[in-house]
Amino acid sequence: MKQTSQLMDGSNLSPMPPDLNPKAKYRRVLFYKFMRNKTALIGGILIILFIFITIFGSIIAPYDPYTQDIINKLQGPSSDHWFGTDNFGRDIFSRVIHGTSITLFIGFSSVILGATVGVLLGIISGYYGGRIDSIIMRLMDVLLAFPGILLALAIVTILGGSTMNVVYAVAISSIPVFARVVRGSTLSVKKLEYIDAMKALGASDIRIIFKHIFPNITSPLIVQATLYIATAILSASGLSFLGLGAQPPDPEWGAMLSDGRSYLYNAPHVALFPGLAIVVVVLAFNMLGDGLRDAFDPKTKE
Amino acid sequence: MRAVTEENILEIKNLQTSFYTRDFEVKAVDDVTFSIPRQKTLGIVGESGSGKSITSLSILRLIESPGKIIGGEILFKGKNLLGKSEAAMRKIRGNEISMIFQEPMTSLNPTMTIGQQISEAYKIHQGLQKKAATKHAIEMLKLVGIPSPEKRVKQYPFELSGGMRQRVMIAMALACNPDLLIADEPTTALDVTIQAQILELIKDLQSRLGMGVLLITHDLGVVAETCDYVAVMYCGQVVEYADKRSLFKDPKHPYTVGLMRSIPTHDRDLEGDLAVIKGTVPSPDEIPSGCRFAPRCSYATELCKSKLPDLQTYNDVNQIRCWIYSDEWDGDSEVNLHAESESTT
Amino acid sequence: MQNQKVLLKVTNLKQYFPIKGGILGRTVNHVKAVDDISFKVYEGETLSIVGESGCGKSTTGRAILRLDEPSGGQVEFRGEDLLSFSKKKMNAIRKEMQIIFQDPYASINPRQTVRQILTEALEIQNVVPKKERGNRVIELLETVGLGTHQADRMPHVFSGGQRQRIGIARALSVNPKLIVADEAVSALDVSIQAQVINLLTKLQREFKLTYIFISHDLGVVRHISDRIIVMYVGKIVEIADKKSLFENPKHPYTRALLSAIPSTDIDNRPQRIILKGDVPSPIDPPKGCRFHTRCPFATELCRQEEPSLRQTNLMLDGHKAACHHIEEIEAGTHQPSPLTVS
Amino acid sequence: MFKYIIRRLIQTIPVLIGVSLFVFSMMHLVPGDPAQIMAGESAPEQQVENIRERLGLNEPLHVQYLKYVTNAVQGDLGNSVRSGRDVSAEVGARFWVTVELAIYSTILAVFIGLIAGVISATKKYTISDTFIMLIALFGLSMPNFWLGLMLIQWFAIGFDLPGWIPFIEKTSWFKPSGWGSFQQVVLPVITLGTGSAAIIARMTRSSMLDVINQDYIRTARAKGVKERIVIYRHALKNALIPVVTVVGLQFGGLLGGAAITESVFAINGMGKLVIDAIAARDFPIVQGTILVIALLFVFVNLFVDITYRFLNKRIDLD
Repeated sequence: MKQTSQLMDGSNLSPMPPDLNPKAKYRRVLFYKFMRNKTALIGGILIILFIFITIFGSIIAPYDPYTQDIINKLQGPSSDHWFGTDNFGRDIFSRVIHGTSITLFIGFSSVILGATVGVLLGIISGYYGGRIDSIIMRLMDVLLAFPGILLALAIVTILGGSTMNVVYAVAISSIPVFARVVRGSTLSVKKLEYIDAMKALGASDIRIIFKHIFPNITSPLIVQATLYIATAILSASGLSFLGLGAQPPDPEWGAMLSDGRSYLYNAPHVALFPGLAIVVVVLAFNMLGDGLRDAFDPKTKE
Repeated sequence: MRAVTEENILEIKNLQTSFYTRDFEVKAVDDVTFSIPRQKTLGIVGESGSGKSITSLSILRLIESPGKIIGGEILFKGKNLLGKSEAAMRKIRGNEISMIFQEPMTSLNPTMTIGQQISEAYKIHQGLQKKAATKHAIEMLKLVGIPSPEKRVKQYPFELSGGMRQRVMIAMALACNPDLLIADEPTTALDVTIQAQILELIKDLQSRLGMGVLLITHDLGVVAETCDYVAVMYCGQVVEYADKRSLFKDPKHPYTVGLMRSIPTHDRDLEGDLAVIKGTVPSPDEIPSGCRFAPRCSYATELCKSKLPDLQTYNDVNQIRCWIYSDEWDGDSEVNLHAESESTT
Repeated sequence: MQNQKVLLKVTNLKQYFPIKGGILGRTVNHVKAVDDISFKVYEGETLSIVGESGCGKSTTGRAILRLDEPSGGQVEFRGEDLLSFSKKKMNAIRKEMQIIFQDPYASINPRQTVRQILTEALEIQNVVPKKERGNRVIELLETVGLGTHQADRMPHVFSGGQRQRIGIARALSVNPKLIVADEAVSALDVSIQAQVINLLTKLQREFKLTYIFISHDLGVVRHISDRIIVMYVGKIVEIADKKSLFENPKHPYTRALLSAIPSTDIDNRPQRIILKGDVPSPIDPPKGCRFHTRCPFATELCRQEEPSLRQTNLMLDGHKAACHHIEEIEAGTHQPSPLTVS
Repeated sequence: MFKYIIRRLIQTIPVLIGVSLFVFSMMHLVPGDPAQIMAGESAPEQQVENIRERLGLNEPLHVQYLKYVTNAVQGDLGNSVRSGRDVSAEVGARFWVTVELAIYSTILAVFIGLIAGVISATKKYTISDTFIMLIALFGLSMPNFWLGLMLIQWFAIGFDLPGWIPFIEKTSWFKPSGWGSFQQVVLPVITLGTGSAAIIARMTRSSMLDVINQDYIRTARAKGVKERIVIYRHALKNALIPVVTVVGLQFGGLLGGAAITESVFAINGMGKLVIDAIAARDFPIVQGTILVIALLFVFVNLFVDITYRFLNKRIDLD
């Protein structure tokens, strides 16, 4: 409601102790809203946990992920093998643990790559407008014309299947997504009067873009990046599942799942656990992204 | 307080509406009392955050969570609206009490035609069928001065200008011939020449249809043009209530006086600097404990700062919330509010 | 006034914004936001531009500063045509002319402290050596009435009025000659508005500033201006010194505008002229006089021929209006059509 | 409106050119000699040369591209390197399978997503809202290949684990593979539609909440309109406008996502065709299929844009 939002607006309403300095206060308000959003908190904790597992994976994992033990193949979950063993008798729990680093690596690096290019294109497109904008956006339209996983599929076809190539493929498919988000935010920030004030002061385009536009579009960017890590992990594991990504015997979750297809009837755990791992990681990033969106959104000020 | 209830179409007594955040309560409207005589216009003036819009939404009980009406009485034709069921309230809304809003651009549903939106009121409150309702809608459009109404009923809001949309809002509000029209900043979003048209229209329709009007505005000029009575609000309270002549000729509250002085007018030359009210409106979480205007008032004494004055009646009708006019006043015995106050930047 | 130095001379300024459309997305039409206007600004004066929304007053201010590139005309600042300047040369001269905006929330970067905002302004134009910038910031804050303890605060802790002061300090930082105030007090509550207006007039006295004051509020304009331009749908309809404009308006639009403003004087109610209809669109403005669609005095001549700004012998020097019928209306020989006056 | 449709059609041309360029260059961007790759590492020189000849790889690139486009426009997408069959015929035979899969999944997603979203929005911050949104979050986070496998496990195969979950020890309610009968259609449609249903539900909810805060909703309430009518007559119609765009995008996304679902359920659609062809390095098939799916997507988007424009009258018409 208009009246209420007018009333509730204004930082002086923030429920913070008044003696903090403003910058710290701003951060605390953000943190406060963030904490309040428990799903985001759970997401964040899970991600930290996964990063922890990535670092200490070899210590945590009870077995070597590559060591085969044909005698004990396709064993169900037991106290020896928490997640059971696969068709080569490898310990699935250890393989899932080791797979974490591959998954996180693909997720983070593809998004960082894609976002960097996308942000650059989006800012240039939004700030300069006109012909440059049309050209960049038509180019993005071409990339967006390949729906879903198809673009990544096409790129992997060209590059060949490997973990690194999956990163490139997912990164390229994310470029138009970031370019569009950033272009939109740039357009709305560009309209604000303080940008005109900087122009009136004689500031250069570079200064305006990097000092006055970029810092003010980071919130939607961070949200988009977090959510896109989830998407990237799904796409990448999908490609591996199809045999176009990480190659055996790497313990990549999608590839492990693919192995499990043949044993659904007599050893369902082979497909179950890597899949669950993907669900939990993706869920964590989605939760964190949702939470960040709420925290940054001025509309959900409580 | 006016004694005879029958004379007033609306009486508000000690209304309190608060908004809640997780940690504290914002008293947006705090102990507001005023009345509107039948067929008269009351103007509520105040700056943003004074609670004037919340007051108007409270009357129709359109306050939504996290807001809540927590006390007082709203007597409409002598009956307390706060005691009515939601279903009974719905029968009153748009039928006996109608409301128009500030933004004619956003206050109309973009996916419904003008005709559908006006005739809805007839369907709800008079049980009319589509055809009859549309016929009435066309008549209403004619009444509010919209050219070729037969064509307009089939149009969507985006096809109309701002002034036209506000006319449509008025047509919608007056469809069921209400006893009270609440107009919340009806002309703030419009240009002056269009504002003049709309104010003229409201005045004209009021005299023809005989309804009471509650006009909410921040513009003293609009009040002077259209209202019979004026309530001045500050920080969720009425600080002064008076008939128009008294208020403009002899304002009593230091805030009212300051407000009038600080506005440059187009029909008079002013020498030197504008008079100013020092400081700013306190934020809702830092409301002073005494008189709410005390921190900005140049006459404030210890009494003002420590104790909230009551709204007291003088001349039978007019009311004032200020210690200067009470027996307890501890400041100068002769306060001359109308002397040129010292201006500060 | 006439013997004063001309600081800025605007000649035949046009600002057309293209409307894309049609099958190939070409420019099919233009919003003629400002259509061939000329005026002068004298050093040290306050020239106000008033009019209703869409009349082109803000566009004029932005075009003068080249915040949007004008479509045509000249803007001479101290005799040099700004529109012929290269981007670099233009940026250098920007320290001479600054702008204050309407929206106190959108006009400052929410992620910079007050000190950063002001330091950056000083840095861009390099008006004071790096060492002295800190002192200059403090000085600026004091000038606009903000406490120096507030220098390291983020904008969101300030109220609207205080933010407007920050905007003013930023404009002042580069020691400009000319300041365009684009609805600079319109978004403020009345009690705060008076404070900011007083600040603006004080600064003008102190720093010998020239203001182009763009506003729709004729009360404020009467208080602050020396001369006033009234615009209607991209054209200047009347230009006069303050006294002439308010006491002796000549153009029927100016008269209607003045009479439409609600007055707080409850005893002397002037006769109100209620204009019928809406302001026409600047995309396809009416032919002839642009006001003829709403003007109670309009004749066939008005519908055909565009009036130019002119002075009659009843008008003081410098007072001009663009109307074919100034004399007849004044003499009472040309009566308004009855429907439009109440 | 007509003008707008024409303009959008014309705007599509550069995208189509871009898409065809990309698809055309796929074969040439692969490191190494495409003919050699297609023939296989150890293929005799003569066979490689044959392929090169057949595909016209000896000609200059622009000539090849022009030929490719000219042929494509006439419905000739070349021949499979492996089977020698006409690509258009191969794709055409599988076209409807994929489109059917995507359509059924979209219908399922829209149906569930809209209902869940509206319930969530009208009961915001209640337990049912939280529950629905939690399910949606899961739906969004589930890889559909895993969901597919799990569905097969539970509803088509069962477990070889006596006493573990006895009642589904051996299930054959639905079929784990193929396309056509009801028993074959259900599981792939759920697999493919779940993610979209989640997205549509979330979108509908936030759009509804946005609309409910609009001024015109307050106007309706001030008029005395019943809350139920406020929601369904005044709010829903406005809230659905942005959802339309999402539905369109989802349908396209499902066309692409079908690749994985088809491969899980061994459905002979375009998706499986392209994946098998990638494995076989059969470039003409890969190119042809990707081109067809991309074109289909571009036109679906065009259609959605026009619908959106039609629904959202607030966008000024030229």
